[in-house]
Amino acid sequence: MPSIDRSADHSVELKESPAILGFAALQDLLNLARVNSLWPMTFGIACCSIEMMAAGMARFDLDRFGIIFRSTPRQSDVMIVAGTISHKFVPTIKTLWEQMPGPKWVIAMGNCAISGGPFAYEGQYAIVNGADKFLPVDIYVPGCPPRPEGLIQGLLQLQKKITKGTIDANRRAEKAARRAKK
Amino acid sequence: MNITQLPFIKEIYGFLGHDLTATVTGILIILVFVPLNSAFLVWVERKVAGHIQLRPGPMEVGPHGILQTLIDAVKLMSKEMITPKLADKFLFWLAPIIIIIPAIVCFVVIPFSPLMQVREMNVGILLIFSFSSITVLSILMGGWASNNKYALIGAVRAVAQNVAYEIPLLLSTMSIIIMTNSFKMSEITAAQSPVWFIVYQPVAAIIFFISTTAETNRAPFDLVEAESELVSGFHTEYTGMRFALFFLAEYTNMFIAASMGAVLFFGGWHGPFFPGLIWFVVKVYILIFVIIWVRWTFPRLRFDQLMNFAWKFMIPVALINLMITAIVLKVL
Amino acid sequence: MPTEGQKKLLEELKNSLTRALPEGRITSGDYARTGCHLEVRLSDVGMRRVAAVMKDKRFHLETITAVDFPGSFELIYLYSTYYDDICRVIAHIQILKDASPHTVSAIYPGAIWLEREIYDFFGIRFLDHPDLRRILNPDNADYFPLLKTFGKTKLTEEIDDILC
Amino acid sequence: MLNIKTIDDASINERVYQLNLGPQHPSTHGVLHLLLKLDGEVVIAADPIVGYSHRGHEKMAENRIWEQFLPNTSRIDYLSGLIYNQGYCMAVEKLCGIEVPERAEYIRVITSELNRISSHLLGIMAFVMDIGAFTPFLYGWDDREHVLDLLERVTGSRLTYCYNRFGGVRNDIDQEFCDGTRRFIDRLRGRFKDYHNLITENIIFIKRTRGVGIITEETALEFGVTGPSLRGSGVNYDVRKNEPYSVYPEFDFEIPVRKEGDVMARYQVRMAEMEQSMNIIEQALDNLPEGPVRSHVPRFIDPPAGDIYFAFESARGAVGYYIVSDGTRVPYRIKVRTPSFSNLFVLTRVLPGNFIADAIATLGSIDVVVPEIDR
Repeated sequence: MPSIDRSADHSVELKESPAILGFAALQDLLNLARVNSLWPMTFGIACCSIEMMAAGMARFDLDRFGIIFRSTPRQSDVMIVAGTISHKFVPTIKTLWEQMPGPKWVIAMGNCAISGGPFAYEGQYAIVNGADKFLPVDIYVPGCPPRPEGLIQGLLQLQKKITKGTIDANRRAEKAARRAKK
Repeated sequence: MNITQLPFIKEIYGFLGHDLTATVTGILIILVFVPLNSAFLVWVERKVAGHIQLRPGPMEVGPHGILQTLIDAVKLMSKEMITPKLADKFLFWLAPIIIIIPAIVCFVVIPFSPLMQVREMNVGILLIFSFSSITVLSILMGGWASNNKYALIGAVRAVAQNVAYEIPLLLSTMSIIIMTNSFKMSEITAAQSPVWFIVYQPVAAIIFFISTTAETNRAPFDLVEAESELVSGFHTEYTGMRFALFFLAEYTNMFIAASMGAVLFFGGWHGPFFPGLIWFVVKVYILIFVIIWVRWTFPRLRFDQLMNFAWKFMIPVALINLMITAIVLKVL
Repeated sequence: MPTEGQKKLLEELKNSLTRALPEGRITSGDYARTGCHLEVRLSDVGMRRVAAVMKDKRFHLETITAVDFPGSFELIYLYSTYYDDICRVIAHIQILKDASPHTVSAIYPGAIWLEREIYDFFGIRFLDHPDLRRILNPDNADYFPLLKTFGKTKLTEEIDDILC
Repeated sequence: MLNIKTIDDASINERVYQLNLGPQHPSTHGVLHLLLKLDGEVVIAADPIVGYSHRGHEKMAENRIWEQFLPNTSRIDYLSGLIYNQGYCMAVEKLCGIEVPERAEYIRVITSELNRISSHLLGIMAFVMDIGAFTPFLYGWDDREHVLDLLERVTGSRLTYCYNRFGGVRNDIDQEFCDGTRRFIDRLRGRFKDYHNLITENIIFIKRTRGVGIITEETALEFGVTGPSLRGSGVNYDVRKNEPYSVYPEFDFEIPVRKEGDVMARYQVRMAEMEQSMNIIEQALDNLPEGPVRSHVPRFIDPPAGDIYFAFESARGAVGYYIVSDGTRVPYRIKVRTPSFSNLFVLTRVLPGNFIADAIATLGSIDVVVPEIDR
């Protein structure tokens, strides 16, 4: 069984984007701006890509939330991993992930991206069981394929996660703990 | 007591003199007007495209998503600025700056209304053409410097396309200038008070409109950043605020093209009973709506068809039109 | 219910195939049950001769596949015709486990990818194939997945106790 | 077309550079890696690299009992999931000699043809988006959503269906579904006028597609091309007509064929094929027999030993299941012959000599679904 080199996983954890200014208020404003214009990358692998396109079309219209699909990784903030990740595709996903700038997030869409889905079984040689094996996944959207409403709920959940700023909340909690220890 | 008597402004007015303060205030107004206007245009394009495609377009930010582009700009500001390792650092950094300068400078000569014109230059139209050809230079710089095959193909296409469509643009404007024999934009608008030039020059108007769409790289001539072929053309490698500058410049160029069309063919600020400025803005936005409308209905031309269309069809027709106007003027 | 056009074509095919492959067993298949009108059973070589006969009868190569039987591999070539009534010919060719059959890509260029897939899944190397490399699995993969020995194949008993 | 010298011409060689329309590219309809060798903008050689979404369907077939492979069939080509379901069930029914009631056959044909219309809608509009017109893509999706609503009422899912069973279908269709289908068909017929003057009569579309990416009948024969790509080159081959299965002989519909073999011909064949599917659905709805929808079949079937090849027509071409069973409850080998595998390979012969824009247009007109190639 080919085991992909686990050691490579740590090289790709979420690079903490340095807070531009110390003020929490400004950070919250920037989070608010990031939330209302999340630009995902057009990057569909299999069946879930069709439901991702359906979410972008006339009936469910992601453009309402300011979400435009950008074709280059350089101008996108969210990587929606929609479909089965095969071993042959892992290096490409890693390069795409590292090409994305600044504060970036990952949505694992569909059971294949969450845990290998209908193709995960004992003798499986071709696919990686889930995107979180080598990507820091923020939001999991279950379903095979998930309905477009499911993806929209996932995106809204990501918005809640960003504005609630769990990343900053953790940092504030650490600072408070350090001060308490002193 | 006019404005120049106010305490603070009196010193500046005294120090700079009438002309300079007028220009400085004009330029300040332009520097405020250009980003706001292109942000508004991006929002207009997304709403019009939405309604053409049976969907509402941006709705979340502000009433009907009016602040959407502002939020995009703030988000792009907070993005990490990546310079590719093998990129030509200096050119990569310079390209977005070079593309903004001509876009802003061209506003100096546009006659918004009889008294609202920053600087009345007798080279009016010539200034706009010369500066708008600098954008090609920055596209080539951006495409070459980002060391990306798609960007390079996009940049090379941009040069060939703009060179090919600069000539019919100039020829069609020449037929107007022969009629008014002056480059001053205000004189051109003044000469159109009874009858607009589109009545005399319909062919030149069509050629002008097609070549401005090609000049600003808008569909069906958007081979430069062809979404489905070249990923996103010359600004494939640009992230954050640099990409926002390219985006801003594209929409400002569109506004300049539409305003030149309004001035040359639709009689600038002439109009029955509304004040001049209202008429000018209405005409410009109607032209912009047509440009947006064209973008969302037509597929994209192939590169050699684009070239044949310019060299083999547009230039001969423009030349013939110029000749006919010359003969007619001679005869009359 | 075969039409006389089909019967005539089948007759012609049978004669030309027996002429080309004296050692092969050519029987007419039962279309209702196996979906093929003519079956050619060969051992070892002869795929190029079958392909040549099919090509000048203007058949197209539908697919090439292989089955991993305990004793040997069985290469299956399927030819069918575009024109008038359907007529499908299936050629079963038994080859040894380490044999390397000849490629038919000279006659049917479409076979290049089909043979690459068989190499990718079974490890059967085709003689003078234009570019024999893996097509679906990663290039550095060292396994041939569709061999019965590869990976854990559930025995039918295990499945029974799960289901009953 | 351009007289391009071949790759081994010395003067060309040092000017040729490699551009990969990489696994992630807006117009490769999934993860297809098209490696182009270019001289300037002209394609000298094209080498499609596939396998990026290979999921091992055939290995899974050998680890699953016959019923467990059903969900896999609709994930091989997720745009014509119901057609693949129907094909697999008919292949196994032929192997075991299971009888299928008349009503179930009619329901299978109706749902498959609806699935074909939804697949063509997406295929055509994605191809038109590759040429540059973005708006028709949304109009096509708007119609497609109506089909998905209808199919979701009956089958329960929008894209990867598992509706057919051995011996019939899972549940019956009701009057609401039939009226909804008739309303949808009238609406789509009206909508065709818009498509024709938005796309077919669009002068730029005609200039971009006429005489581009020509597949001759000879090349199609050599590469085993099937489906609309073949019917665009003048060959009248459709498995529903040439090798009738299920109840297709009872409907009269003709096969649209074009002679030119270029991108425009393939587009016209697909548009005409949608109209034919609508005729079939209407005829099927008119004389839909009563009766059960599923014959009595034991819960786990044990097919007799033997092999069978069953071919049927999906939206992209002739699909075939080659099943070898050794009499046990687990299939010994299932090979799925998918049309896009051969249709895509024809590009290596067709693309050299065109521009990049034509290469993208030809790739779009072949309408590939990548997981169907990678299986």
